[in-house]
Amino acid sequence: MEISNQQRNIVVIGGGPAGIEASRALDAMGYTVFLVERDSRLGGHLCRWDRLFPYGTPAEDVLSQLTASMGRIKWFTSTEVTQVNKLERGYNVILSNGLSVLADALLLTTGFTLFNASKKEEYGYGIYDRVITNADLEDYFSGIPVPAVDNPRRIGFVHCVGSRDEKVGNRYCSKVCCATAVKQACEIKQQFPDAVVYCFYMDLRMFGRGYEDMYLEAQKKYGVIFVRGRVSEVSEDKDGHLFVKAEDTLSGKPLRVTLDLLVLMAGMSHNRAVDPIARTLALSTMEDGFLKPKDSLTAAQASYCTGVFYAGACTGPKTLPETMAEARAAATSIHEYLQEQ
Amino acid sequence: MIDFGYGISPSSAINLDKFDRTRFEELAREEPDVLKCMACGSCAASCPTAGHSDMNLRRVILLLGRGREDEVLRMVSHCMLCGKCLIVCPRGINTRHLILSVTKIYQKK
Amino acid sequence: MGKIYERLMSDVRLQEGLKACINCGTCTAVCPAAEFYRYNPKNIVNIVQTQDDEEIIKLLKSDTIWYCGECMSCVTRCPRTNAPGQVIIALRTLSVELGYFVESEKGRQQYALAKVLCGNVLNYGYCVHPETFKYENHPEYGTVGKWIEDHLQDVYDRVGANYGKSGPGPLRKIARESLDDLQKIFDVTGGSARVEKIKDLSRKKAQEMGLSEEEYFNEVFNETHGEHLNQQNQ
Amino acid sequence: MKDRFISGYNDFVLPFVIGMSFILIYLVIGIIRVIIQLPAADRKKFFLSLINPKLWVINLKDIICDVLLHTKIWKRKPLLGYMHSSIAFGWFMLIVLGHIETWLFVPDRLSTFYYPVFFRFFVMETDHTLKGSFFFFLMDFFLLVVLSGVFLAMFKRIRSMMFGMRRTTRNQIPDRLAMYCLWAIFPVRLLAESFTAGIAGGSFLTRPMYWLFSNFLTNTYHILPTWWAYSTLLGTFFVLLPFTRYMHIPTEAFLIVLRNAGIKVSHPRKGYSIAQIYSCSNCGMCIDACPMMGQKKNLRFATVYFNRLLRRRNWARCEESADKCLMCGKCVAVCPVGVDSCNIKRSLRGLRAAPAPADYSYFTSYSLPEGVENSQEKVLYYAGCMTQLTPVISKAVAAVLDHAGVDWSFMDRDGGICCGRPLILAGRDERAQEMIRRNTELIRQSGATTLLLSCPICYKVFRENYDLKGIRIVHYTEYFDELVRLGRITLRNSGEKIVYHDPCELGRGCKVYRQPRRVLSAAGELVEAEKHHDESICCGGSLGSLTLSYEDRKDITLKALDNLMYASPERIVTACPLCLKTFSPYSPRKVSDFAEVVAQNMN
Amino acid sequence: MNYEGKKKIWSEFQKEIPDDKYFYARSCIRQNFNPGAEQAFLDIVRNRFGKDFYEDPLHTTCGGIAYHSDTTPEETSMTIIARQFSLMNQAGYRNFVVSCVTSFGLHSEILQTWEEHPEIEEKIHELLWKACKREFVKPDFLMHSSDMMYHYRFLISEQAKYPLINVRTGEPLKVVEHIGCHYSKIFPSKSVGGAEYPRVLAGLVEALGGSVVDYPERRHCCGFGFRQYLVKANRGYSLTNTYKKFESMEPFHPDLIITNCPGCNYFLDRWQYVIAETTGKTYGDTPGYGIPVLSSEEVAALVMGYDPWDLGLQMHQVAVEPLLDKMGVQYDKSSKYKGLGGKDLGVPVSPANIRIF
Repeated sequence: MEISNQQRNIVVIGGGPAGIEASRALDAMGYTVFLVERDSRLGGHLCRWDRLFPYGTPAEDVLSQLTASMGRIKWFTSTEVTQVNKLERGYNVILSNGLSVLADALLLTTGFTLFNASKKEEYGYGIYDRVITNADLEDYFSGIPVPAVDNPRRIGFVHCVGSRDEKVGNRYCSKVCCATAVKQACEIKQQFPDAVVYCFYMDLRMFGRGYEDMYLEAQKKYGVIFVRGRVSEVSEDKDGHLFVKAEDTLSGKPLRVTLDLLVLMAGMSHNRAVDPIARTLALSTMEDGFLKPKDSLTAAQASYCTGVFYAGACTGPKTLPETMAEARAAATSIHEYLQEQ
Repeated sequence: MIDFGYGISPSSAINLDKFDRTRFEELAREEPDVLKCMACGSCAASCPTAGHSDMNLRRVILLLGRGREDEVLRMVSHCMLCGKCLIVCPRGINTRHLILSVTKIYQKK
Repeated sequence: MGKIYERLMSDVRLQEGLKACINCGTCTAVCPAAEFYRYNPKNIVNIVQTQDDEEIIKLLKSDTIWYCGECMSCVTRCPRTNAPGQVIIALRTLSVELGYFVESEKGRQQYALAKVLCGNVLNYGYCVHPETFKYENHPEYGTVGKWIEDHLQDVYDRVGANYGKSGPGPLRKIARESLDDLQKIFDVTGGSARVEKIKDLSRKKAQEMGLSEEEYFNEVFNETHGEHLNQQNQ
Repeated sequence: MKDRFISGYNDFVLPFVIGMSFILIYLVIGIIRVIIQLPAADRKKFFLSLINPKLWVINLKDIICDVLLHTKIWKRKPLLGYMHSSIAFGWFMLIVLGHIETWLFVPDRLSTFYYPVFFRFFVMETDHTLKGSFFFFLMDFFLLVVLSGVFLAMFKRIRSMMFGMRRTTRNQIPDRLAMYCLWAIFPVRLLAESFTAGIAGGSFLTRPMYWLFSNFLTNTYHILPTWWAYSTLLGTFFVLLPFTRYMHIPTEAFLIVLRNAGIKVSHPRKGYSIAQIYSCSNCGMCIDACPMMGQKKNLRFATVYFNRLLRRRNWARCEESADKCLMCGKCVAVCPVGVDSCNIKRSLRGLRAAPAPADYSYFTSYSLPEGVENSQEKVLYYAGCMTQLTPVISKAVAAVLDHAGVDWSFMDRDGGICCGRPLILAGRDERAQEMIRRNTELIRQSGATTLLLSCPICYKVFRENYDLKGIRIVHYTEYFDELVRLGRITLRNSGEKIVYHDPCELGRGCKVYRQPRRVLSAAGELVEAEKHHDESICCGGSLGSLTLSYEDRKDITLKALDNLMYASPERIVTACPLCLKTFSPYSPRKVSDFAEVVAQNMN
Repeated sequence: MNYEGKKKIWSEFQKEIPDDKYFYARSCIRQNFNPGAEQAFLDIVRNRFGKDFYEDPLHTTCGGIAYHSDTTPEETSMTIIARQFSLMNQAGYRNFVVSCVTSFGLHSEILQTWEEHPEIEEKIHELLWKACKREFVKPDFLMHSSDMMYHYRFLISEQAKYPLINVRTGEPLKVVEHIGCHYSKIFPSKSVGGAEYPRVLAGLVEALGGSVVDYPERRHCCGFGFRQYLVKANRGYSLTNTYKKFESMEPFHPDLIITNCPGCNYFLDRWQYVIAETTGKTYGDTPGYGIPVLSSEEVAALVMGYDPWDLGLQMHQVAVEPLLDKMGVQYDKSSKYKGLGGKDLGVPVSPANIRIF
């Protein structure tokens, strides 16, 4: 007997952009979608971001566009997955709100967590008051008071915090930090036009369309100063200003500068919240903790576990457009999978 | 004072706190292209003085932006203004005018 | 990949201390030597990384590798878990083994170091000893140092040191048995051979420079000729 | 024909006499100042030229052609040419004829210098003679000629395109006043002469006018006022003259004499340059000629405005304008007066340059590649910096030379010292001397008899600033042409449609137009661009400009390419590495170097 | 500065420190320049706390300075250290504590190398046997003497006679801590508190009532640099690095510098004298005085009421008297430069720019 799409249940875990977009796509195909979000609001990291590179689109706009029509999607916020059991066919997913769903397929869109910048002890996040992260600065841009941002005259951005760093176990590049740093550098220049802004980078990975223009604009229009060198050490002087040591690798000379504000571009770490599910379902993970897709080229949305699919940054750092594309790709993969059943 | 046979050596570190940006800003007004450099090194690679003198335009721009003006004038004094760097620069920096502006602005003490 | 590079790579300190460097400069940023000498640990690692024997030999014969203070501050910060300080130790070892150290002013100082330090270890059981640590060579020992030197036994007695006597305690006389052990350890581990090599090559270099051994010692210990300081320019 | 007044005087001549005296004194002082400001060597040249009869002939010819007939404009734009020459030559003839009439009919009045100008007022026709009618006719004829010119000039203000000019000069207030005077002078003269025609006689123009007027106007009431008006207009015009573009009318002749004496620009605001900038007629031909004018914002950098700024000593803006200039030389080429503005700008750059310490001590480390010095080779090839960036050229040159069996060696195979031209273009002639010195040493050392160049920038400086007596300096376009003509290489015609781009420094700079075309027509079907030879458009890559931005250069490049695509060629060929490099990224067709085409089509 | 943040980091770098039964190894530098510190250490742990710290007269240097001056192969130091371990085994101890930070670093490095390359350890077993006919077992725990002072900090504070408090103002003394580079920079995990905000001295200072000041160049090396100091021609390097540290700490007006490394202790002390005698500048808050530089052992002993001159503080070039006065230590000025039994040894020459008493 033919089973209609509507009789098929799909549980999407993680209500960030990947989860929302995939749910919408699956809903449009007629499936019954359960979208589970741990936070009180859908949107994931978008909720904490003010504007998005490269064109400065307000994150809020993207979010409201995403959530404008949720169709028949059954979505639950402030809800966690408490248990997942593999059945002969499909999965039994028990949610913290007491709901138990018999799912034909699971989609993990659990995303990433922002790297805990205090792990890079030499940068003094959490110790020196004027050291903040990219997320803190986004808060400031959204109008949430951040005491560290007190009319700064000299501002530094440190790229690759928690990325490309074996010492913290993250060898990968987080992809979005370079562009975010340049975006934020321009934004802060708009707020404090007289401030001198430095970006300390190792390589500027401005790979996307419009990113290089953003870089050029940062140089030409905003006069942002780019120093090729990883910050080695941050300390505090008597007045609470930050004393920064790096090498200006292009001149081969040690470089010292005192700053009023240092912004750490915390990269992406794998989301530890997904670890229990990964353990229960024996999902493969990579050494850095991100979920390992079946094939990173040809089956990036599939897991090693039948009926479990991935989209977005749960398999590694992604930009927003990549995440969105993966979400739709995952919907198609799930659709194909269910049609074959 | 005792002569111990050794003494305190000067630091070679670039100290941006001591960098008075006035002249650099003047240069940026005169030739805004100075801000566009992305340090690719094409200029230095194509320079006909390479291997014969220490002229290195990438380094000139860099050092100006770090307040190391003393080295710059010496380097620039080797320039023949031939314009090869102008041709190879991927950012289209007007290198010859930049060099002329550097001599003009940094010459005056 | 050259033979010299291969030989370098056989050193466990290099294997552990050099994975591909990304030239981020965190090492140079905090390096005490980089701020004063014409020295940049990142560049050293880079040269080794080229695997170019010619360049490596140039390095081994240069003053450059002798500027490091082996404080290992670089080790803490490297995002690639490299240890430029260890790379330096391996380079210096090779420079001595290949006899290149006598080619540079700073390398030649190994003569004074080997003579004094190994002499101390083998004669007194410790690297530093009042018999060889003299105010004359160490004016920074200060007026207090001079006073201690003038009243060695009394001062050490006052502060409870066991100077020159048997039994435990600071500055005790090290038993023959222990000194013999040290000598044998030096012999079997290549320590003696290393010291002899340094001395031999240095004697030859001294002859070449027309200096007696003592003059050569004073020369390498006291004198500076080349331009080593990285002031404003490089 | 005889005097109407015994005194031979009327008060109305006063404005004219005052104006004329003013301008004559002004000119004499001006000329003396210019001569004093000339460097001693140039001054000597000038005086020597005055006693050289051969130069007199040339000067006379040039003055007639350029000042009176404006042959240069005629060649480019006939209507405009007619406009200029009708006014200039017509007026000149009116003056000459006025004097002849005076000399013929009232010879004792010849010493009164206003008399010939107001001849018709002071005489009355006593009898009709053939001679008289003949002069009446001539006078009316030339008046008509001038009037036709004046009407064209008025029309040009409204519709310049008809004259082949997209843009004309923006006039200043004195210019405009003088222009209105000039416009009014001849119609008023016509009126005055017409009113007087009843007494003094007239011809086909003045006489019918007299009849016409006499039907409704009482001529006698109007005679004196119109002559007053005529005199006043003339006087005003002369007084305004030094402050307007019309100053070129008297200055140009002086400029011709100076130029023919072989004097060159040495200071942007002294001596020769004064003669140059005052000779600028502000005609605005240079505006359309300038490749930068594709963008409206660059309009203010046109040479005509530069000259104007220089006259006013507005240094800051002059400098900006001078630094912006591409030095392509097109404005000089089209200038009817031949103002050498490129060199004025160059000397201004030099004058305004910051005194920069130059340290070229490292030049000694450049040497000839091994084997060059001792070989028997006679041709020395100097590729130059730009060719180093376009190895396709040096490779092709090598292939051609080898193929032709030329005994040659490569001077800067491993890189070399710049030729010095870029510094000269930047006005730093003195700095360039060191390059010239060391290169000369190296070339002499090589024992070469011929110096072959592939870069026109180098070529120009080697020809003009190097002292390489005994060594032939030749551009490869010339040299290959020679090889073809001597049969040392033969070319097959590929039939490909080729357009040749004249590089500025080679074409306008060194006047090499014929040779490359001759060779290329043997290799393919040569077509011409819309503008070619000395009107060719700069590629935009010129080292001449110091401040032109990358974006603005691109604009010029596109314009130049448009021009080259005029006859839909299959391939664009140039003979300059810089043009090649500049065109290549934007060209709709393959851009090749001259040598490449030759190498590809050798049998 | 956020103290809570530091605490969080400290919690991640805690190491297990056995309370008792150690084999003690002396330091080349410390026994020369501050032998009183080593003696005080042993006296405190043995006689005040009743712990078992054994010193075998047969033990020697580890050869660390010779090794880091690149005069000996690593195998030599490895084998010497193996011999020390053998002595420790022989004496029946399983925990090894060294007085020297270079030793601590080298021991840690060697233990780590043996762990990662067992073949090297195997080779050292052979070499030691060949040389000394000895066998060895690696220690269970390797400690630095400052680790012990940290470990016993509350025992020390219980017996504190003169806590690190300014008796005149009642304020805690401002203490600069200087950690020897080889203590934590090579293996942050083997230290107390890690490499960036080491806890080992800060914890001790806090327990004794002092407050720690953090200054920009806190983490910078003292500049010993082995060959850079040992060869006179290179000594400018050493001096300059210390100078840099003093310039950086100057605005904080510290009362005391505490170190855990014998070398650092000597250099931070003596270079103040050289800076004063070449530039005329002193850094102490009492004009003409330097900032006293004491080791963790010396600080502990001083706090516990040891006589400063028995402790050997007169062997420092920088006068400690201003510190003693601030702490309210009772001391006999006249006996500073006396020998045993009040023997007159004269007094050191007074330098021009920095006072010695």
